[in-house]
Amino acid sequence: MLGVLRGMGITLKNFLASYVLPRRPDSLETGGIVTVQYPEERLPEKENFRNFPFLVFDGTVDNIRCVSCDICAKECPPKCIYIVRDTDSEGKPLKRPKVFDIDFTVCMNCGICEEACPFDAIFMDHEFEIGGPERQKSLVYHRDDLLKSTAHFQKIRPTDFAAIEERRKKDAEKKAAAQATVQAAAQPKPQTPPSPQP
Amino acid sequence: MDPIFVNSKKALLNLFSAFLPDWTVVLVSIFISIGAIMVLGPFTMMYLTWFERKLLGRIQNRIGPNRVGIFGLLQPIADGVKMLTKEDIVPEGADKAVHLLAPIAIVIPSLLVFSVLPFGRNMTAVNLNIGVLFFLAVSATTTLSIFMGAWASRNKFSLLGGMRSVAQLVSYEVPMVLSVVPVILAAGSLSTVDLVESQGGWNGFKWFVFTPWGFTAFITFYLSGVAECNRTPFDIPEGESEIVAGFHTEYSGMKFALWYMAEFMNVFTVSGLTAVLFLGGWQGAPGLPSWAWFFIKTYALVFVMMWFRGTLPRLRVDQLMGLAWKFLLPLTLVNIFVAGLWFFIPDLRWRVGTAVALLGLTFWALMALNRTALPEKRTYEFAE
Amino acid sequence: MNPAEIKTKLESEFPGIPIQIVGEGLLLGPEDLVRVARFLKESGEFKMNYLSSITAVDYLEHLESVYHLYSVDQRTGPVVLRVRVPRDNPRIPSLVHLFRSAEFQEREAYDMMGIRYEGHPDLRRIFMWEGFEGYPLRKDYLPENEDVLEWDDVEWLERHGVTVPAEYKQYAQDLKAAGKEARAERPKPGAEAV
Amino acid sequence: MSPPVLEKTFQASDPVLQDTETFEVNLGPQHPSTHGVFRMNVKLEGETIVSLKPVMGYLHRNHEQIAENMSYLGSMPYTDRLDYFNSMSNNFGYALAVERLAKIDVPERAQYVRVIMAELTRLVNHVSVIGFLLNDLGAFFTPVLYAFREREKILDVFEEVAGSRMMCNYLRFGGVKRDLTPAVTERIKKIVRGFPKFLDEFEGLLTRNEILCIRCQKVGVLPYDLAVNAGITGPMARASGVNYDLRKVDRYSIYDRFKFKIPLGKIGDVYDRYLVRILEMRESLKILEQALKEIPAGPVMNPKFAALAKAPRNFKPPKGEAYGRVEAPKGELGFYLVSDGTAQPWRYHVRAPSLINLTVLEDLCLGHKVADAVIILGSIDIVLGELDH
Repeated sequence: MLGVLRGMGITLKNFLASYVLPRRPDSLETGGIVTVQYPEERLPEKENFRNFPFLVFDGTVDNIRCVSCDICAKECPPKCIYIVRDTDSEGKPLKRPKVFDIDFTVCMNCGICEEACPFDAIFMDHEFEIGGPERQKSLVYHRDDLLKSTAHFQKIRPTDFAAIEERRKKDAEKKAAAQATVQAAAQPKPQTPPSPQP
Repeated sequence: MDPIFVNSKKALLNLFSAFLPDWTVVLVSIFISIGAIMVLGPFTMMYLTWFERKLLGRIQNRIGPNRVGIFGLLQPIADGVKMLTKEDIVPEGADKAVHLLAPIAIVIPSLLVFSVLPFGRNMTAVNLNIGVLFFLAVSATTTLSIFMGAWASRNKFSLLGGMRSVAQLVSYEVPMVLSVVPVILAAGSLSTVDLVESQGGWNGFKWFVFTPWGFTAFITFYLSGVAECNRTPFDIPEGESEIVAGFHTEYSGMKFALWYMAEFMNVFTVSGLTAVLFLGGWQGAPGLPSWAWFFIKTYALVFVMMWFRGTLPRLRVDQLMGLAWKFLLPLTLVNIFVAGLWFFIPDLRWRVGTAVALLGLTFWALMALNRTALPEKRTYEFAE
Repeated sequence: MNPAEIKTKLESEFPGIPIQIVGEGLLLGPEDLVRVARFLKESGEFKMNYLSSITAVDYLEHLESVYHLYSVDQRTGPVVLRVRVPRDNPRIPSLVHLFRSAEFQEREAYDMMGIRYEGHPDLRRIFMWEGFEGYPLRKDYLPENEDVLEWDDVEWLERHGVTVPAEYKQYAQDLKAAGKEARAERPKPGAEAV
Repeated sequence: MSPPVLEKTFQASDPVLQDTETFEVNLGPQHPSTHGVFRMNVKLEGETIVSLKPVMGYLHRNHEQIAENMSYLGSMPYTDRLDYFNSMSNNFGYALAVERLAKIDVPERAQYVRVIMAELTRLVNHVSVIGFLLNDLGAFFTPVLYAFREREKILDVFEEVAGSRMMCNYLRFGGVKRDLTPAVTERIKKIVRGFPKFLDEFEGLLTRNEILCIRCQKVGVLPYDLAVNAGITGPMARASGVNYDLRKVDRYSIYDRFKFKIPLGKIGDVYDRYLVRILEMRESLKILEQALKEIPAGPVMNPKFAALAKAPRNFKPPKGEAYGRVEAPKGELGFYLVSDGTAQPWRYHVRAPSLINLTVLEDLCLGHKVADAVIILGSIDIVLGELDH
C-alpha cells in the first residue's frame, strides 16, 4: 500500500508542479511542463546539428565551390548523390557540376560527404522541414535547389565557418606562395583566365 | 441557486399544464427527465475524455489537448466528428449482427443507471425504492455486452479480452454488492434518495465514510467500482500492451466511440454512486447548491480514478481474481458483521474500538494469509 | 593464454588430433569440434563456459565457422576455434547441446552462409523468409535485380489485376527458364582469402 | 552442470490440461508491446503459455552485406541504426574492432570523451527501457514520459556534440569527430549532478510499488547456469548473478581507471532485471563524475589518422581479423572483422546482444501468463534494429 501511495504522491506532485512552475522545455531542472509548442515555438538550434547537405557558392551562384570530383558520391554510404560534370561548348570538362542530385529519401544525414569533401563545397544544413505532398520527386533535390551562399553557412554554423575560412585562407596563401616560387623559377608565361574557384 | 433545475422544470410543466391535459404533462415531465439524462450522459463522456487527457498530460509534464478551442475545449467535438466520419470496419469472419449490437447494448445500461442518481435535492429522475439494487443489477449487464462484442469480433485477442472481462466483472460484482450492505443496514432503505437524506446533518460528519465500517466499505466499493469500469489498475480486459485492445480490438469509428462512451459514463455513474453511498451525495455545507456538491464529490472521485491511471501499472489476471476473492470478499463479509455490531453496541467508544479492532485484525489476518502474493524485499550485491 | 599453449594442451589431451594455428585461432577438423569444445568447457583448467560468438566466413575455397569462447568464472579468453568445410557440402556438428547461445547464432550462420549445423534441434532460416533461395552472405550470391520483372513479380501483379505487357512477360519467362544465374551479371570478387 | 533442456513443454497427459484445447495466438508482428516488428508464436492453455516461438527477420536489411560493400568508415553511420537507442555504444564497439584490426592508438582525451558518451548512452537506454517495461506493465505512459524527459536532456547533448540526437555517427577510428566544448562539458556535469534526483523520483514511483513488485517478482526467472550457458550478457545476466561486465573483464578503453561496482541480482526475475538497471545507472553516474573530473586537454583525434576521415577509401587495414566487444547497455556487443587488405572488410559480423539474449525467451515464458510474456520480453530489452540486423 505504501509504495502505491508514494507513487501517487509523486504523480500528484508533478501534476501540481505543472501549474505552479513555469514551462521550461530547455532547462536542466526537473519539474514543470516540458512541451515545446512546435510550429510556434522552437528550441534554439544547435550549431553542430546536421541534416541534409547543401552546396556552397562564393558570392554569386555561378561561383560554385564544387569541382565535381565525385568523392562525396563515392563515399556516400547510401549512395544518394549523383553528379555529372559540366562541359563547355567544345566538350571540354569543366570544374563544376552540371547535374548534382541528392535524393533526400535515401540520404541518412550522416555527414560523411561533408567530411570527405576536399574542397569545402558541401555542408550539412539545419533545414529539416522539407516535407512534401508526394514521396519521390519533390525530395530529389537538384543542383539549383541545393545551392546556398557562404553567408547562409556562416549564419548557421559560425564556428565551423570561421575555422574553415581560416584554413582556406592559409591554403590559398600557401598555394599562392608556391605558385609564386614556381613562377619565379620558370619564365613568366601569359596567364590563362582563372578557372572558377577550386 | 439550489433548486434552479427543479424550478425550471416546474415552470416548464406549468407552462404545458396551462393548455395540455394532465396525462400529457406527466409524459412531458418524463421526457424532460429523459432528455436531461440523454444530454448529460454523452456530454459527461465527451468532457471526461477531455478531462482525462488534460489531467494525464499534466501528470506527465505535458500540456494535453490545447489546439482545438481555448484549452482544447472543443477537442471532444473534433474527436466526435472524426469518429463519425471514420470508416466502419467489420472483420470478415465476424458475426455481423452481434458485432453491431454489442456497442449499442452496452450504452443502454450505462444510460439507464443515470436515472436513479440523485444529482441534487429533489433532482432524481426516478425515485425508485430499490434504486441501489437497480443500479447494481443494470450495470452488471455490461458484462454481457462486452462478451458479445468480444465473441462477435472473432479475434483471438478480443476473445481473450472478453473472457478476462467476464471473469473480472463477475468477481468484482460480489464485493461491490456486499460492501453496499452496511450502508443499507444503516439507512434502512434501498432508495438512493433516502440514502442521501440519512447522511444529512452535523455538517458532513454523518457521512458513512466517517465510520470505520463505512470507510472500509468505501474503499472496497470504490476499488470494485474501478474494476467494474475496467479502469487501471484493473483494466485487463483492454490490456492494451498485452492483448492489443481486448474486446474492442476490432471496432472502429462510431462503434468504438460507443465503447468509450459506455466506459466513461460508467466512470461517472460509479463515482456518483460512491459519492451517494458514502460521501453524503448532495449533502454539504450550505454555501453551495446541492447539485454542486454532488458534482464536486463525483468529479473528485473521477479525478482519483484518472490519477490511478496516471500512476499505476495493471495487475495480472490471476492477481486480480486473488484480490477480489481472497481479500475484498472476506473483508466485506467481516465488514457487514462489524456494521451489525456497530448498531448493536450502544456506547460510542466501545463500538468504535470494537469496529476498528475487528477490521484491523481482519486486515492483518488477510495480509498474513496472502503473504505469498505480497512483494518481498530484495538485496543486491555489488561486485568489483 | 596464447594459441600455442592451448594447442599443446589439447594435443596432450587428445593425442593425434590435427590442430593448426591460424591467426589467433586454432583450426580443427569438423569431427573434433564437439569434443574439443566439451573439453574446453568442462576441464577445470579452461572453464570456457561462455560461447560468445559464432560466425561463418566465406573464403571462396572453403567456408569457415569461427567460435569465440570465453570463461565467465576465470575471466579469460578468447579461445578462437575455426572449422573449415568445403563450400559444396558444408556440414559442421552443432554445439547447441553444449552451449545454448549457439542456438540462434548457428541458425543465423546457416541462413546467411548455408552451413548445416548437424544436430541443431531447429535449424531453420532465422532472418530470411521460408523458401528463400541462396545464402546472401556468400561471396557468389547474386542479389535479385530490382529493375527486372521476374516471373514471380508478373504472377503477383496479375493476381492483383495489373495487366503486364507481353514483352515483359516473355522476358520474365525466359529468365525463369534460364535459371537463377542468368538474372544478374556481377564480377566475381577479386580479393584473396586471408 | 547438466545440459539445459531445450524442449520444455507441458505434457498432454498433465492432469491440469486435460479436456482443454490449446489456442494459438500470434503476438506480433504488429503488436503494441513487441517493441517493433517481432512476432511471438504463442500456444495458450487458457491464458497460460505452453509454447512460444520467436519469429524475427521483419526488419532484416542485411546489415552485414551492406558493410562488406562499404568502406570501413562508411559502415559507421550504419552501426547507429543497429541499436538505434544507443548509437554511441555501437560506434564504440565498431571503432574498437577496427582499431584493433588496424592497430590504431586513441589519444587520451578522446578516450575520456568516448567513455563519457558511452555512459550517457547507458543512462539513456536504461531509463527508456524501464519506461517501456512499465508501459508493458500497463502504466499509462507516465514512467516512460518521465524517462523521456530526462533522456531529452542527454539527447540534446548528443545533438550539440555529434550533430544528431540518435544517429550520432560520432566516433572515428583513432578518436572522435569533434571535441567537447567547455559549455557542453558544463552541461553534462549539470545533467550528471541532477540525475540522481530524477532517479530517486523514478524509484519512488516504481521500486516499492506493490503492483509492480507482485507483477515482476518471481516472473521469468533466469537461473545462473542457463544465463551463462545461453550466452546471456548485460544487465540481464547480472540480474541472474553472473558477474561478467566487459568494462571490468576486458578493461577496454580506459575503464580500468574508474572506481565503480557491478550490481548483481540473486534471483534473476523481471524485478531484478529492473532494479539492476537502476543500480547500474547509479554506477554509471559515478563513472561519469570521475571521467568529467579527470578529463585532460589535448587532441581528440590521432593525428596520424586525422586525414583518414578525408578519404575513407584509402583506409586499408592490414590483412587479419579482429573481434572487438564492448559492454553495450543491452549486453556484449561484438564486431568480428576480417580484412583482406582492401578498403572494404571481407567479413563483418555483428554479435548482437538483443538476438542472443532472446534465446531464452521461451524458457522464461513457459508456464506464465500472456501478460507475463510481454513484460519478460520488455525486461530482456530488445531493439529490433539490432536483433534483425
